[in-house]
Amino acid sequence: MEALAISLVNAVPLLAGVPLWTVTLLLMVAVAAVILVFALTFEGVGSLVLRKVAGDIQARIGPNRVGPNGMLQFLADGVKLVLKEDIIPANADRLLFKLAPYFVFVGSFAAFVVVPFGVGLIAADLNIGIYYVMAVTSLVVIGVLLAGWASNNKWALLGGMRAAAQIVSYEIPVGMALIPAVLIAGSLSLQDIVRSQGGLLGIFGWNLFHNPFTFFSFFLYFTAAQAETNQTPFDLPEAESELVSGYNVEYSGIRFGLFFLAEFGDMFIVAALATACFLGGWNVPFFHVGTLPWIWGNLLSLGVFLTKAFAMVLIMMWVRWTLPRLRVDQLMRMSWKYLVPLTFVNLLGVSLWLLVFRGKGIPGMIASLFG
Amino acid sequence: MSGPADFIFYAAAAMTVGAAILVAILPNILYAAVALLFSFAGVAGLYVLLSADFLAATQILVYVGGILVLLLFAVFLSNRISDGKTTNPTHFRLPAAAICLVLFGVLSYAAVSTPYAVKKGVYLPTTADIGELLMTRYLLPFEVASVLLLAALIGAALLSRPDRAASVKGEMEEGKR
Amino acid sequence: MSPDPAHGQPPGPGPPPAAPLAHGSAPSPGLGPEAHVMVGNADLFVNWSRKSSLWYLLFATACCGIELMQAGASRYDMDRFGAVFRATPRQSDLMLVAGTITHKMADRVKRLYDQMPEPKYVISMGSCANTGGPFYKDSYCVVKGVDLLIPVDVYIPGCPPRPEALIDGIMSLQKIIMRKKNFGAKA
Amino acid sequence: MTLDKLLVIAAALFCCGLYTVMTRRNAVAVLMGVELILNATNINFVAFSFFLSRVMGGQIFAVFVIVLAAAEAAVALAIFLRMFSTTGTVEVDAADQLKG
Amino acid sequence: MEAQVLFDTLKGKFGDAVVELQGEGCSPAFVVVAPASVQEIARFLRDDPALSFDSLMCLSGVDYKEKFAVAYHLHSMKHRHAIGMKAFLPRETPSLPTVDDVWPAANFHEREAFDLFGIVFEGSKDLRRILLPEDWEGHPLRKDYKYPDFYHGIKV
Amino acid sequence: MTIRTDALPTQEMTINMGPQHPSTHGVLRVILTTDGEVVTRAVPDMGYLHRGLEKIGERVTYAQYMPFTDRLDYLAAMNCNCAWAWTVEKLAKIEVPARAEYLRVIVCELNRISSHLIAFGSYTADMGAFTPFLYAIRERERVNDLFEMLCGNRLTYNYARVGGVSGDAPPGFLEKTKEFLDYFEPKLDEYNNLISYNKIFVHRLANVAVIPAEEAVAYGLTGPNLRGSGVPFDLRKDEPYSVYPKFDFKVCVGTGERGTLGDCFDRYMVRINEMRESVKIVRQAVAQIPDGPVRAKVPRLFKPPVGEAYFRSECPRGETGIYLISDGTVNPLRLKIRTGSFVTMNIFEKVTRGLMIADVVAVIGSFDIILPEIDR
Repeated sequence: MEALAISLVNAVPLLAGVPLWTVTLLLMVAVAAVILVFALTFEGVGSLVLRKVAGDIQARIGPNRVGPNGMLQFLADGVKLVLKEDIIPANADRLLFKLAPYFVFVGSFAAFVVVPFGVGLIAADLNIGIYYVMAVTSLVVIGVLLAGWASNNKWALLGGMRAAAQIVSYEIPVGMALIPAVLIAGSLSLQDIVRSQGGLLGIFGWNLFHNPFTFFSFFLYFTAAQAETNQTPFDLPEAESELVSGYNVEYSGIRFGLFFLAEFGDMFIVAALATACFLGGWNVPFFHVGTLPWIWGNLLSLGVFLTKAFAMVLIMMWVRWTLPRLRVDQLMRMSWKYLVPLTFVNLLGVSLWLLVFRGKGIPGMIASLFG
Repeated sequence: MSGPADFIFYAAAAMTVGAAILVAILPNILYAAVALLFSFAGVAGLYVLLSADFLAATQILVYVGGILVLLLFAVFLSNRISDGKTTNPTHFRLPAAAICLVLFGVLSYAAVSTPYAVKKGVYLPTTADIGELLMTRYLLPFEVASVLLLAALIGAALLSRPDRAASVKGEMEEGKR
Repeated sequence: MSPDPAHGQPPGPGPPPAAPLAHGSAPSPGLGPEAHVMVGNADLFVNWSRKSSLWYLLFATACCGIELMQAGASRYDMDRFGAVFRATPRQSDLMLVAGTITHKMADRVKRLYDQMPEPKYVISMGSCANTGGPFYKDSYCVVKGVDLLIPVDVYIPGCPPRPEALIDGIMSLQKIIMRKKNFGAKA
Repeated sequence: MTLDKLLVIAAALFCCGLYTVMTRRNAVAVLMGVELILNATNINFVAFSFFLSRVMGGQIFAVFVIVLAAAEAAVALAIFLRMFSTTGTVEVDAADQLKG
Repeated sequence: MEAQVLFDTLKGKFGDAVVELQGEGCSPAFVVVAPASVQEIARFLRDDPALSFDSLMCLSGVDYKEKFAVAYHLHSMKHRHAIGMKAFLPRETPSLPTVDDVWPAANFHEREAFDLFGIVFEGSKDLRRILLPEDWEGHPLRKDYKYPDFYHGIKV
Repeated sequence: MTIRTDALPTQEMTINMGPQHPSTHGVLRVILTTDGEVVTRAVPDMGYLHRGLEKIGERVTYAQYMPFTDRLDYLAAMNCNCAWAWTVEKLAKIEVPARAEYLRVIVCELNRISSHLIAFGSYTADMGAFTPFLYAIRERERVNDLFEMLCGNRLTYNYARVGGVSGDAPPGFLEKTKEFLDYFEPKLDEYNNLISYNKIFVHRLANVAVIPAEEAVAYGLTGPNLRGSGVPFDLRKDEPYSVYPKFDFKVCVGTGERGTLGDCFDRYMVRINEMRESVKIVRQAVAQIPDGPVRAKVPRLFKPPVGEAYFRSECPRGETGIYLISDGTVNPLRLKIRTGSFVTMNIFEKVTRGLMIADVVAVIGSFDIILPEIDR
């Protein structure tokens, strides 16, 4: 960020007198705003797409009356939610009730900072990228737990407890399933991980096809991540038919909106991490984006990244509208008895593979066979 | 160093200490837990400023995502949560405050008056170094720590397991009824 | 344009951010016509967003509930109008009273209505909710019209009304919402 | 940002933790105080390591402290639950069965 | 099994507790029994291998204007035959022993008869109003029931 | 200080499920006492839809009561219509023309299909899969179309009459029915592929709330809930009424194929299989239907002889028994309706003990209760 600020100060004469740190700070705010706008737009459009896809899957149409072909549905929903009365139940813990949605929202939104949207499009290429995502998303647990408790509603409490237990349990397989990508790249930075999947192997350079273990860990990650973000079939914390609406049952208006947005934000983060760590990120197959001019390279890589990420989101929606929901004990059993041991075994397999074949994947070996 | 770093430093320091004071005095234990969250976050901010990025993320991940959740669970499970109120009684407030203030004075005086051979801190990514050190120089402590974690895991599981003798007794009583 | 007095909905207090405006008296004389245009447009926008996103409470008591379900499902698909169901009253804008309300249920209906955040609307669907329907004369435990309990915006006749009638009712409600004034003078 | 400022912050954090440990009767709150104390020491470790040495020792030690804290919290939670199930409370004064 | 045969069996076993056979115009026919011995007859009907009426299809309170009655419709899954059993009760103190430990199915039916007729089933494990609110006055299915004017301030 | 020795560290929590809850299938209220997620006691509280149908029956004439039977079980109004008609006919010994009986059987079975579709759909929705619900509604709409063609109504048909039905099938109805059957029968396999044998779904249902056969009989369960416990008892077969003896169909029973006999999955599968049998019956009925009048001569204000009749018929939610007492006037003296759902709720408290909250939802769904039948 500071490097960018220096280059900006050098490039724009108007900024010459301004202290460097001010520029940096302003730049940070600007980037945060861009990310926020992107996140909100994505989440709005995401909810619309979700409803359209749901319509398609469910043999109906979905929103088509609000705006051209229902395009403005998310705007109407958003404005309405903002203008709704903000009820705080009489017996609720007012402070925590108000605070909780922000934890959830921040936890999901802060992860957008390290998502590598393009070859140069990343808000902050932290060298602890993945680790950072794991860390900030853990804020969600606190928010959900507090929301459930502060509502003073037993359904909400049950939902909050379920959510906390679920997220904490599934954090482990998610982390473990992502480590293979880290091992291959030798870095926690998401940009490095994406770069490690580039090259001329095309889609076979992806970590997904690196070796059988990484192939397997992609699915482990995707399953566990869906559970960590409370997507169906793991949406027990807000299971509509059991807990009415779960931890957010007492929330109305914009506070509910924050939960709603966070849910779609989480969905995108999961898809983005899957894309970056296993599906080659913004790498364009058989083509080196870095050779293009900055603007075109970024646009192209952004397009590739978003396409992949949205495809993953669509798959999540597909799963969501297809599968029934697990029961809470089955959910816990699945994490501790199946996913956690499997991810550990898988991690061991990847490490051994990398040790034995000196970091080379199957496609790489085949390619080197043919020179 | 001036500018944003200083500003962020003071902000993080204020958040850390302010939240810690709230932890100490807030009457509602859940509020104290939330204050503790902010204190942890502030400490994480300080770590970032001290070029300990890995540690900062670990702080958030373990303290916020792990320990705080455990604390909240402990609060929920050890209070009549359905009543909605959580109390946090205190005692010996005045002597404790006196002791703490005196101690704080002594510690601060010692910290400020000691001439340290301060070198200029360098900002470097630390993850790789920490990893390497853990696998080489600190391998024994690392392994000991893993044994400790395993022991804690088993111990916690054993402790929180329902008491078999008691439950058998309870069933017998149930049967009698 | 004034809020329709024919409907039982009390002139709802404005949305929270606009509350000071809503409680103010008539617009100050200094405001020119442009100001009214502004207010009018804001009203239009707010009303548009409200009418386009009528999330209804999943609250079906009797026969009409099945028609309500079918209206929300494949063939009629109320989601086209942005109307989706929510399971909790806190997140819904519209209460579709679909079916008979008995005296045992009455205070629950009231409580559900009270739990909904403003602005909220009520559609009384079917004869039972309108008047007690076929149970009007001979039953000892049916409330003779849900409007004895809560204010109703739109009544839909029928026993049960067809989904088309329900959708028509929702569109009537949308028209009513578009006539509401949130900013400026109150009628 | 200087070393002595950080040390003062750590001292303040430590004192807050100490105060919590001393005054609270609820065991969970006492545990919170312990966590504050551990954090204070961690700040010291990292600060000294940043300002006084080029070696990662301080940070490594902080990592171990965090590990310790995690283990301790898990065991503590289990003990509290046990205590709650036997005595019906988690106030530390109640745990006096072993008093001579 | 023919109703008459069954009636004779019961008559032979219980004597005066079995009053008459109400076959005319009734389908299925009813064995009218004395209310006090309903439970033992019910147990016999269920346990006797030749009868084994293991299923209580329906239990209804009836208001015949001058007296109440409780009608039991029984069915045997084993022999696939059915019979009715009826006990007449005085209007003033309508009460008779419960059969819910003979057929668990009776519980809800008895609660309903209690709710709507005010018939008391002695020994029932859980005799509360089932359909109407706890604070409802009167038993609506009695012929002399007057509709209340208001309930909780709402016109009835 | 006393030390508690019982192993009950947690407190029990009382939760109100309903009357407005997405998965209580109406305004049922269940008072749950839970220990965490485990239900220690679930007491149903009914009557939120008690409309006094039995009292109304004493105040209207026999013909006037027909529309109220629609509201008795609005998901299977045809079955209730016909049950009422059959009861009155049994009481007054009225002969019904054959064509009317065939039409009744056709509409009853079609309505059984549409009712089981809702049962299937809402059950899957309760289990978290919303899509099959909409598929079920899609098919149900076609049945509704057929009924609309027949009597002009989508939900409350008022089609049967004492002594027949309100009108003959319009031209093209039988062909449309056949068309629907051809369309519908493959859909059942689609449902089975889509959800029935889904691993998660099976895991949620199998071995949950097992009701052994003796218990099911003792508690008076009927219909699919009884057959789910493996008791092959179907009134259409075992106590035949109307023209059912002329048709060849199978009584579907639970087999315990994925768990224990009598669990939620068995009750669910019985319904799925019954739809197939209903298709079979309708096919035969459409093929065999004779020509002729559809209504016997019955005076509008007719007075049945003094007497009592108990008629039971196989409705989608179990047997609907109508106990009708006539005192010779135009109004019945007493009318008691024994419904499948009401009786089923009796066993609810027993089977839900020790289950989890999510299982309570599964149990309610597997019983396929409907509130107007419980509360009447």
